[in-house]
Amino acid sequence: MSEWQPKILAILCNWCSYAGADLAGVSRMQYPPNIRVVRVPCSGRVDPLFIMKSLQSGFDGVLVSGCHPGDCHYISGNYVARRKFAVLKPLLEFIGIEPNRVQFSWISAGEGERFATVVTKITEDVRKLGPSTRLVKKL
Amino acid sequence: MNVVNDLRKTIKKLLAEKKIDLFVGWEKGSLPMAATPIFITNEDEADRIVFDITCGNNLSVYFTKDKKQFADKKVGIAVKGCDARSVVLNILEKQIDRANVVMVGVPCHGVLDKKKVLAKTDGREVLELIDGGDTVTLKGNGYELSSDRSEILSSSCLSCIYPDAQEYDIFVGEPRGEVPNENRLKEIKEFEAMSTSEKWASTRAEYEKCIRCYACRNVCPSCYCNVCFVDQNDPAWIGNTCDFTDSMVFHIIRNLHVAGRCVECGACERACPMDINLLLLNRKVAMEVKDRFGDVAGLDINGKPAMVDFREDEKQDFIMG
Amino acid sequence: MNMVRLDKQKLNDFIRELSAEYSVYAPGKTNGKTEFIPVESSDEIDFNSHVTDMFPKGIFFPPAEVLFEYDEDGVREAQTSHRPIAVWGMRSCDARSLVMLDRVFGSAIQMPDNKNFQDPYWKEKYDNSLIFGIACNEPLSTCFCNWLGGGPHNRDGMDVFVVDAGDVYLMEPLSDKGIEIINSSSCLTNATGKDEALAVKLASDAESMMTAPLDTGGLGEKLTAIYDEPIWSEISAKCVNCGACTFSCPTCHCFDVQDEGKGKKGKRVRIWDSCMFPIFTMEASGHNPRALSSERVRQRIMHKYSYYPENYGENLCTGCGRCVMVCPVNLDIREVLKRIIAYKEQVI
Amino acid sequence: MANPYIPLQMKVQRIETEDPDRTLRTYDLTFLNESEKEAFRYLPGQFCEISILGKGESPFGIASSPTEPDYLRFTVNRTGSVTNDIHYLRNGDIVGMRGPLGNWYPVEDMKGMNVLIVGGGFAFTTLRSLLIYLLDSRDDYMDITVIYGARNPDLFIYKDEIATWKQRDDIQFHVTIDKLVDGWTEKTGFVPTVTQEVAPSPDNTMAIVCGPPIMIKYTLPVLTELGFPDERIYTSLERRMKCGIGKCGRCNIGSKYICIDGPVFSMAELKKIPETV
Repeated sequence: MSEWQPKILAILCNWCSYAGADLAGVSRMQYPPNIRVVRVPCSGRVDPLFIMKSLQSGFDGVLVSGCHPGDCHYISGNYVARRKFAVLKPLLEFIGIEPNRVQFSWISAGEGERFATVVTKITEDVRKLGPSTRLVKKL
Repeated sequence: MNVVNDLRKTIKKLLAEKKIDLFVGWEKGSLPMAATPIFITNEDEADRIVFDITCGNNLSVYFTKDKKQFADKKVGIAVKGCDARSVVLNILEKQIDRANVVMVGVPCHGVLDKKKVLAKTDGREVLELIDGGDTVTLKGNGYELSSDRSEILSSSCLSCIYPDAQEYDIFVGEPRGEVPNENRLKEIKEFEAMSTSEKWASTRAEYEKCIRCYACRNVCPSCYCNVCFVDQNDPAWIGNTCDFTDSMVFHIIRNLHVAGRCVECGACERACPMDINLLLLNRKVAMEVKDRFGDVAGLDINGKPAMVDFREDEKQDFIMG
Repeated sequence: MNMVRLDKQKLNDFIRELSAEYSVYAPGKTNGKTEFIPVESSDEIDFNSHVTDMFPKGIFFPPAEVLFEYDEDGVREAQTSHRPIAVWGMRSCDARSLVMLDRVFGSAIQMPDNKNFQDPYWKEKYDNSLIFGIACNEPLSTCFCNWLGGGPHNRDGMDVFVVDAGDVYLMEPLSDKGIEIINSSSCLTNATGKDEALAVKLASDAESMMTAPLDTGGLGEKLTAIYDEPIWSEISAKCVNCGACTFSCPTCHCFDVQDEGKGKKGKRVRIWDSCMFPIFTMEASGHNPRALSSERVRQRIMHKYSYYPENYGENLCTGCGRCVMVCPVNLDIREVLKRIIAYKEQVI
Repeated sequence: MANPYIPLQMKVQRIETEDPDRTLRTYDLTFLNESEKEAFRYLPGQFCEISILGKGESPFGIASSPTEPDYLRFTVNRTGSVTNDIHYLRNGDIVGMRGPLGNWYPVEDMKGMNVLIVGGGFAFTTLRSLLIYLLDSRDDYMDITVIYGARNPDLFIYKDEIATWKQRDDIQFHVTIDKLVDGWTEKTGFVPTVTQEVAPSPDNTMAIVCGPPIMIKYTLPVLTELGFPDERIYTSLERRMKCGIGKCGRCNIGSKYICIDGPVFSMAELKKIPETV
């Protein structure tokens, strides 16, 4: 059997982070192939339920990324998102979900390199943690 | 007893002067450990009102439940500190019109937690409970014992700093003022000190008990969505079986839905038939909300619930570097 | 058959004997709550429990039960290799509740086209079970079994009736299965006349401890008569429509069926449901025949004290008092019944 | 004893879209297994639970007649999560089916009698089954009158068949729409009103009513007014349903369960039930 590879869901906002990922691609930057991308209009669209659902369905990690504060296409979407994440992350850590499973970042459309770095980092973080087990629903 | 008498007089007066159509308070319940909600429309019934250690229900729940039975009525309501915050929160969220509610504050010295009482009596049935202030007397078949009030109080009361209504129209009795409570976060800090695996083991042991009766959701004044996310079936976000991960996700998301809106009244924890320590997570979230955004739910009637608000320069230590 | 004695010292041996053939369940403590748990020795039994906090019905009708599994190859019955179940220490109210549930799940509903529907999952477990009931010597203040045709020493639904008589258990087999197990056990001795007299005394003592019964005769007709009256919104005013009462009730048996699957593999599961929830009757079109809280509370009361008795001749309530204990707003079903009986019909 | 919770597997043989909005589709299902087909016996008015594995199951009235042995027909309105998935089915797909469930229209009692069929919208399914059944032994029955209403001409189901029925001289077939639209030459008006107009004779007549609740509610009094006794008015009811076999406890009206005591009830039976239809 081949070696276990982390499977990470990346939820990216359309205007910045997704474009950042695009830039990383056209610039032929190397980053681990462990992410599966879901594009959302804005990081404010990300319901914490999406994150929980991903963990439940077996993703080893979740990355949510939006525009830098101040740069939101919808003016304030990422500010509201930030409050949600600011509460969600400590709560998950509090109940005993490994801190690095769920991570948040801001990546602009021009930051292809940063995108590659962030993906590399979360992949390595999750690889260190090993396969996710705690919230995974077994059928 | 004076408080109860004054409360009854106040209600009679409000009803007599037609300032309210209906008053929501507590009356003696059928069990010694539980007062029960009562809706009063005529003055004579006011004498059934009680207020003591058994009055745990957060009555503002009746403003928001699906029946909306208070619609278009002027309602008087007896409020402890936490209940008042619930009412304020519901006012901020446009569920209640401030002009239609008369808040009658009562000085709260905490309400009991049935499971703590039963731990005191070794599970023996309590047939009579006498609220003597600092000590509470418990009587049953072949025993009588007294307990320090603090030993049987609900965990929400032990961590309470606002026992009085901060927003009220009438206050009956002496307000207690803010209670400095240094040990308020002790339980949370202790929990946080554990390793990730220990935390998980502990969380899992608690939440595995959940039978998904939704008593926690239904007694919560902040939970009033027309269709709760667990009840949606297209898409069905969460499985309805007693699968642990489903229950856990339900509770995590419920916690987030009441983030910045939870007044830590503890109604959920007292309602839980499985004795899950639900409030621990709520309090952790409330602590984060206070630390990060400086907000306490339902305290400021001119405020804005934390999760629909933001400041540009907030701490964002959790964002990847 | 006459009573036999089981020395309490020998209970463990007796449980072991039973374990040879049966999975033995008895009241035990998990996470501070008493419920029926599988036991292998008497040490695990919680003797102080009165009515267990939770679900005696769960042994035979689990909170979540797989109806079938499916994959690419089709649909398969879930693998069930249950050993027969023996239950030690089931209170009179709970044993009676099984009889009530058996009428719904176990008895054949004869359809006009000669099909009959029995619940195979219930039958497999219940039909092969052995129930050791235990008499209540000290009923609780929340108990009202005597209102509903039961009593602290009622024997309905038991294979063996057991009385706790101090140092010994007095046992009286009531069914063929019960007689067989009593005859085959080496832990038992014959009871004396004194023992039997003690059992009778304990029964009458227990009964005298109960609150005076409410006459529930004619309740069904009364409920039908007041079906459309405003009393229901008064009764339901403080109900917050959680499911604590229905989930803790030994006779509530409504269930929901849900599929859980991923890709081509999955299972269909039945789970406890509650008529207190609005979605219980919510139709896909958005129409809900029981949209109001008062309608749902009425359904619960009607089902227990009118509909079920109409179909099966007995109330669907054993008076165990669990719903009284767990209700977060102290909506006491005894108060509700008293109120209904005292209610004067309004002529409309 | 067969496990009543386990669905049989059936194959989608034919799909037909009934209306321009494509919310109503008719499915013909065939058994995969010949012996299951042989064992499946039903009468008009009964229903089946159709399963989409992983999604759930929903009850549907059988629209085919026992006299059409080659397939089972169901017409599905796309409203909820299961019906939505049913609408994604293609020819050759496999679905689960449990049934037949429930009771049926009193076809034996109708012999030698006139029959009045009153239907509305896409609830015409089991009425189609009944009508085909009656027509296939036409000599056993006397006059057959059908009143079928829909909101607009597009929302009739089985339009081709309606056209052929209308041409037959051994049945009277009235169609009506709620509000007149251009080009409509038939009756206009709500079903209860049209029933009043048509005024079928109650003498030796059995009335079968099936449609949306609001139609049933207003049609039953019309029939009573026309002189139909309660024992000769039958209607088919619906509630949210899960198990279909009288166990899960949600489809009750009063002490009766729609799934086992119904779905077909006589007006006389309904009058004894406190819960209103």
